[in-house]
Amino acid sequence: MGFMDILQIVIPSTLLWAAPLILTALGGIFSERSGVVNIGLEGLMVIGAFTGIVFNLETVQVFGNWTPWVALLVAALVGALFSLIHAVATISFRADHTVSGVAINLLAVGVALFLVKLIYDKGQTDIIQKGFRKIDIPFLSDIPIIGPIFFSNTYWTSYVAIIIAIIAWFIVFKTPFGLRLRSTGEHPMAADTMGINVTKMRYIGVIISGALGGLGGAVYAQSISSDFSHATISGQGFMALAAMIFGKWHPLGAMGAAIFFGFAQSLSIIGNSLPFLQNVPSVILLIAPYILTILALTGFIGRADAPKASGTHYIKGSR
Amino acid sequence: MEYVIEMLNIRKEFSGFVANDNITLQLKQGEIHALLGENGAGKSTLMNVLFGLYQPEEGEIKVKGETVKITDPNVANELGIGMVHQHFMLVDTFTVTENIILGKETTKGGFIDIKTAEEEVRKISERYGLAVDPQAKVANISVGMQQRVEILKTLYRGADILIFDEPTAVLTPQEIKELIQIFKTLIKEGKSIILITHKLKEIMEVCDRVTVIRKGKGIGTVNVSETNPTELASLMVGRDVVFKTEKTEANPAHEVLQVENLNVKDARGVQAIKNLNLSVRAGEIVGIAGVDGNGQTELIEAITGLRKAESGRVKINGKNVLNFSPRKVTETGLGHIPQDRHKHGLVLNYSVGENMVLQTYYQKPYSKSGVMNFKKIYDKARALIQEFDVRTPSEYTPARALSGGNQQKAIIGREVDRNPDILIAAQPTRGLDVGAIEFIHKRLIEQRDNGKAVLLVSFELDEIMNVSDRIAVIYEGEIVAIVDPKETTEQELGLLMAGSKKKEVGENANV
Amino acid sequence: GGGDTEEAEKEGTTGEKTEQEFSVAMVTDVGGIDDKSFNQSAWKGIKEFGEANNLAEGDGYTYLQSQSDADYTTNLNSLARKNYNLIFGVGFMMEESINEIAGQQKDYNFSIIDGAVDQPNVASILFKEQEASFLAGIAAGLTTESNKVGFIGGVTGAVIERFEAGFIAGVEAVNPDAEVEVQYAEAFDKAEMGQSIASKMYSSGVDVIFHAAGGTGNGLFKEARDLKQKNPDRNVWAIGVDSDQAAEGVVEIDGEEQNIIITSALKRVDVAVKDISEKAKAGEFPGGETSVYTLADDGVGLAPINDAVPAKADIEAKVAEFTEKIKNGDLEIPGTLDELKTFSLE
Amino acid sequence: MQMSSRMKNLLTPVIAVLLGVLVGTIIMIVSGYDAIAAYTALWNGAFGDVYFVGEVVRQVTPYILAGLAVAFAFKTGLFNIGVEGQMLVGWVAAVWVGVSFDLPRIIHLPLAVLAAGVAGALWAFIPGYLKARFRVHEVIVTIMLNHTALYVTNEIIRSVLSDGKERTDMIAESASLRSPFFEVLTDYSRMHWGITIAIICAIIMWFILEKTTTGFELRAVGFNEHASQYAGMNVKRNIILSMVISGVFAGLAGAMEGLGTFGYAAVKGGFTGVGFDGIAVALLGGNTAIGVILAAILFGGLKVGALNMPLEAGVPNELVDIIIALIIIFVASSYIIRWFIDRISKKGVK
Ligand SMILES: Nc1ncnc2c1ncn2[C@@H]1O[C@H](COP(=O)(O)OP(=O)(O)OP(=O)(O)O)[C@@H](O)[C@H]1O
Ligand SMILES: Nc1ncnc2c1ncn2[C@@H]1O[C@H](COP(=O)(O)OP(=O)(O)OP(=O)(O)O)[C@@H](O)[C@H]1O
Ligand SMILES: [Mg+2]
Ligand SMILES: [Mg+2]
Repeated sequence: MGFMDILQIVIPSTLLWAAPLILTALGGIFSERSGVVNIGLEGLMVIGAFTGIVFNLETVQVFGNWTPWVALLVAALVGALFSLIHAVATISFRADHTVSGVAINLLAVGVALFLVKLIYDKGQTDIIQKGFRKIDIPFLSDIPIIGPIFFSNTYWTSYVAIIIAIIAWFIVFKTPFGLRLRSTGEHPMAADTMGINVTKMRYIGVIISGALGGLGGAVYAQSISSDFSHATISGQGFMALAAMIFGKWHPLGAMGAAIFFGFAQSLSIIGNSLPFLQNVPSVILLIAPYILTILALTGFIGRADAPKASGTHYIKGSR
Repeated sequence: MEYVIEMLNIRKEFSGFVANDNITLQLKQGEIHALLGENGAGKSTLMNVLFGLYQPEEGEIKVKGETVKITDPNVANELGIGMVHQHFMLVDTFTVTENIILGKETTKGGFIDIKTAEEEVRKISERYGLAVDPQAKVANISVGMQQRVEILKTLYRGADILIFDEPTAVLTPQEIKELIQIFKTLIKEGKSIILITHKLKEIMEVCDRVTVIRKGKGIGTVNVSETNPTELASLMVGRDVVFKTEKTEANPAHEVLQVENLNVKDARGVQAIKNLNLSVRAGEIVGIAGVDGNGQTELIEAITGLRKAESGRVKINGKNVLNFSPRKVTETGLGHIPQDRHKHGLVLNYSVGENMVLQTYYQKPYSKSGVMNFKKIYDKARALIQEFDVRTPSEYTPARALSGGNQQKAIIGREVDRNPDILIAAQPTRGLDVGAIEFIHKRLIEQRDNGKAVLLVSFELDEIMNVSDRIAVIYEGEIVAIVDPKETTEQELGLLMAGSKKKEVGENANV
Repeated sequence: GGGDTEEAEKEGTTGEKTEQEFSVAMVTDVGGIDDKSFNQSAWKGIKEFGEANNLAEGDGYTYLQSQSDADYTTNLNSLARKNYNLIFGVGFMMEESINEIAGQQKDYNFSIIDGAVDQPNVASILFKEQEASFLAGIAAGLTTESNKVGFIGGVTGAVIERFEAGFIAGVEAVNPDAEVEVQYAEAFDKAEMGQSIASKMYSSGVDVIFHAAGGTGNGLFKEARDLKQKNPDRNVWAIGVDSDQAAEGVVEIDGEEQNIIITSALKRVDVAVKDISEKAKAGEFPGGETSVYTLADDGVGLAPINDAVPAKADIEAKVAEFTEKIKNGDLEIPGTLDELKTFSLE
Repeated sequence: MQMSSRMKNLLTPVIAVLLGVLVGTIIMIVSGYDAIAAYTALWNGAFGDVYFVGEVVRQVTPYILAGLAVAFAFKTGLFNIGVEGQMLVGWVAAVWVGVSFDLPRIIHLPLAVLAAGVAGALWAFIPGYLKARFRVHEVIVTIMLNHTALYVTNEIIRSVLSDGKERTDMIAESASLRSPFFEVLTDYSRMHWGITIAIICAIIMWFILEKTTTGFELRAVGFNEHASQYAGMNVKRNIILSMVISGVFAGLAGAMEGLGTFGYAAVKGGFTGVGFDGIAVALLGGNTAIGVILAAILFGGLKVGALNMPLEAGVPNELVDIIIALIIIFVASSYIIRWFIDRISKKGVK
């Protein structure tokens, strides 16, 4: 394989892998920036994947080619609703954020599979007929060199994810909303004395994370797995969590980390057909993504600090 | 005669505990009104009530004659009430400007218009003479500037009634002078001020009237012109207090602590201590006078093993302990009352008792072959709580729930009780009331009289003057002078600390 | 154990049953009875048997799904305790559990699929997957135009190796200059792996891919469908496994339906399950034996060829020809990569 | 007068469990299942006869150890999501020793168990060291090492412990935790001696944390690194130590599976989930030794009992996962429950 071919294989599949991680990691950022630790991302992805697939299967006659897109929106909505549980527990009922997050993960799998059995009376759904498809981005794919590498045989969702990441960056760092959101995550009491409703901001943060997590799950299910079963979401949520930390709670950072994961993943898959990796044992290729991540963190990323007040409860008048 | 603020018969409880009991405070237009009381007397609580952070159980609040319900800080802001909190309310990952505009942002097309905001901030800061760098991250600016940011926050919201909760506790003499200037400007601009402070001198200097509270009860309001520090102190504590802790002549013996050609870099890699030489002898208290950020922190951290030094020697009883682990250093006979009691001094989630053995838990009798003996530990704790009169519900109470004053007493008890040959006390009385200060000074001198060496670091000149037998002035990481407190004046010290008369202090305060 | 009978009765739920009537059950692995793979076809077999002998589901025949490896033993045991006379364990992962339980529950019959357990009351079921995949290989060899064929394996192991060896042999048999690119996903449930591997293979020129990777294979079909969708003239084909997966290959290209699946290598677990059940019912339970199901007894086979395949005719011809040879034993298909090395058509 | 806080501490989790069950019931009724039958089946499947009791104990054993692993790290301010991975390496290490020697039981069994503990410890040492030395966030590192462990152990099983097969041989009798005694006692359940190891570990954890100077240091470091350093504790050492001890527990959880439940190690398509359930167990148990044991029993009972629900009541066993999750949420939200208790007990007086 020539270098160009390699790139033409690696880059699109990199973006394919990265998209769900990007979206979910962004979700994590909104939640933690507001001060609510959210390790329930995995669960939110499960709910998103489940909703996306079921909605897609049920309404494909109605929406035709638009089905996957509509399904995304619905998944985001359901994800947001589901995350309300986490919000109420952690913000209003002062539940430990980690505990609640773990519970969310268990609950999501339970509910989703339970409903699958209830609706279809079997352990996993059928395969959707209209998922996200490989496309060549109009015009862009005609650009020499970068066209074929970045804009051919790829998926709309990858670019949607990247665009959302950029939007998220603006929202978090350039708008009043973002400033207030971050203040509740760094120093809620200060925010309070400035007349900012900490509870409200945190609810919003968690709900956004729910929406994005759901989105991530639905993107994954409709562009990769094509059906929903117990194994559809297995660890991606935690990878997204890692991407968030790796990216130092910064939308673009998280995007970079997610793309890095995607790259390492697809490299590990095409590895054995690359001249220079041919005789590397497959297990090495399989673990490469994870080892690389650790090395990267240790080597040049160094320590990352979570928002100061994340994981804490804000109770008026206590210090 | 009109009042801008009237707090009438305010009562505030915390789960049964009465923090404010029927307190009345009236603030006149254009006055600086002091609120005086011991640690835990209820000052912050009362002010938090006025600022809308707490809701009073009973009582009435009037603003400019109107009865109001201040349900949250927003309402307070709208009523023109601003508060500079005892523990700064700043997001230190934000810039100065971001902190100021937070919650009241200037926007352009939905996005924050940071340029305009910075302009705005610059304007106000010039108008009131509050020098700040609008673009600096709060984490990287001096405490003094942080406080100016807090003030700007209130002004930016157009407050004309300003509450200051212990603003000077954390400031250096120079910064205090500046702050007092700022007060005067604010009054000229038609603002009214409530000032909480433990420093009677300041009250006498700037305030018009003072309201005293004791153990949550209002004692009364007096005109400053008609009173004096001694009266105020006894009003506040309920007994007479001696300020100038009288002490006998020191009779210094052999050198216990010797610092030779010490070089230390600070966190940012800047040379903070340069070839510093210093020695403390048994039976004397050496006070280190200096403006915050001239290397005091690094010096202490290097001596105590908390920070690696580049080169030099630190000898305790002749034994070089430079770059030893903190444990080794303490074991050679050093006690350390750290500057930041919450960060270094205590494990706030540990009980008072456990904190009492933080340095000795691994020794007999508190533990034997790796197994703790909590009975012995809490016996010890009870004894120390007694001896150092730490006001705490019990030895099992988490340190977190104690007032700073009592937290400080606990730490001092712990360190003094180990009876170290050299005791290093950094800012030992910061934020404490006169009663507590008196007590702590007594203990330091006692330590000296028992033939131990004491190294005192403080930004409070009169503390230095009162307690020290020798004063070493530190400036930009070097000892620039050693003076005898009896032969110097605050003025002279101030100049030495400022390096030279020309040098403007604001800029080399650590930024 | 007799004690369990009363217990079953006092529960008074669906678990209860009377001694004389013959009942059969199975334990799935984590896949469940609709894994589009052999759990599914095992259940198909049991259902058909149950209906044929008009047993009631949940009483005469039933299944238990495992949530983790640790559940196999528990599930097998609870079924025995509910007095199911014959209990199937689906998948080699259950060998040990069956071995253990069979030793304890001697008056019940067990059967292990894809594994061998040496116990008097256990019937072991194996398949000659290589024969099915050999035929699949023929289809692939005759369909490929680029002479590049792909094989995606699930997790490395004996069973999948049989698929691999047979497939390669089949391709070589009909198209010596075709080369087979082999890659394992090391997972049976990672569609995304399957998709990325397929994507790589297709874009490196491969035009026919056969998978023996359970759920991971869905990724292959997804990729093939996408590519077809994107460029209907392109030559992308896939081959299914275990049961006839043709349904997964449907693509709708401006109105009309096309299918990218050539055929599927059938592993008729259902046939085996039904067969064993009937034997057991008739009192001829092959306990202690290992029955190997082959092309000869329809234990394995090839699904109908997709009409859209240009070479349909030759494929069917060749398949018929070799089926003959294999059935009457003239041709032994290699079941391991070592045997493959020494394999020749004569 | 108000209820004593002690009483409340006992009451709260009970109420939480009841609430979980209540909501579970509602869900079943809404979705048209027979709740009574379901819970009967659940009960029978967990405690209906000695066999199932034995199976519950079998399931509880690794849960306790995984829970302890998470709880221990938590107590010292670290979040060890890596229990799953540490458990896998422990499992394989134990089986490795179990298959490759034959020694007298008195040596072989302890050796195999030890190997698991050491393996888990080493695997946990990595995140500990990286955290202490480079301040790398332990959560990422442990997540990454989980996946790594999965693939590495699979490879070892395939190419070292067997020739290309997907599982190892059975371990030697002399390395097995199983015992005829329990088989007779519990009618051939897979209950094994591991439960005693788990209990002992719980006691050890309690002792280390609450009674030893090491524990005093570990907790101090967890609360306030600066103060700990000031007090002369070696912060880095304590961070690493905490992870390592946590890893030992996790490794032992693996040994329970390798030497007890299964007696072999098999290639895995995905995680066992025990490590992640361990997080829930620990948090449900308030990160205390006794709490972990109780939570593990609750978990184990529900999990094993659940297997019986489809068979006996035709109710999907996922329902149990839902109930477990709900219970955890309610326990975590105990603040609100206490608040209600207060309201009620106050009313009671008026
Ligand atoms: N959040 C709280 N919860 C419970 N009790 C409190 C709380 N805040 C204050 N208190 C109680 O109210 C009393 C007064 O507290 P306050 O902060 O007003 O003291 P203060 O006068 O500001 O002391 P200092 O001079 O040390 O700042 C304290 O002794 C404390 O016991
Ligand atoms: N979480 C809490 N619960 C109960 N009482 C508290 C709590 N936090 C503070 N307090 C009380 O509030 C009073 C004032 O607390 P504060 O921290 O202002 O004391 P301080 O002496 O001002 O300390 P600092 O050195 O921080 O100024 C103290 O008496 C303390 O007992
Ligand atoms: Mg105060
Ligand atoms: Mg104070």
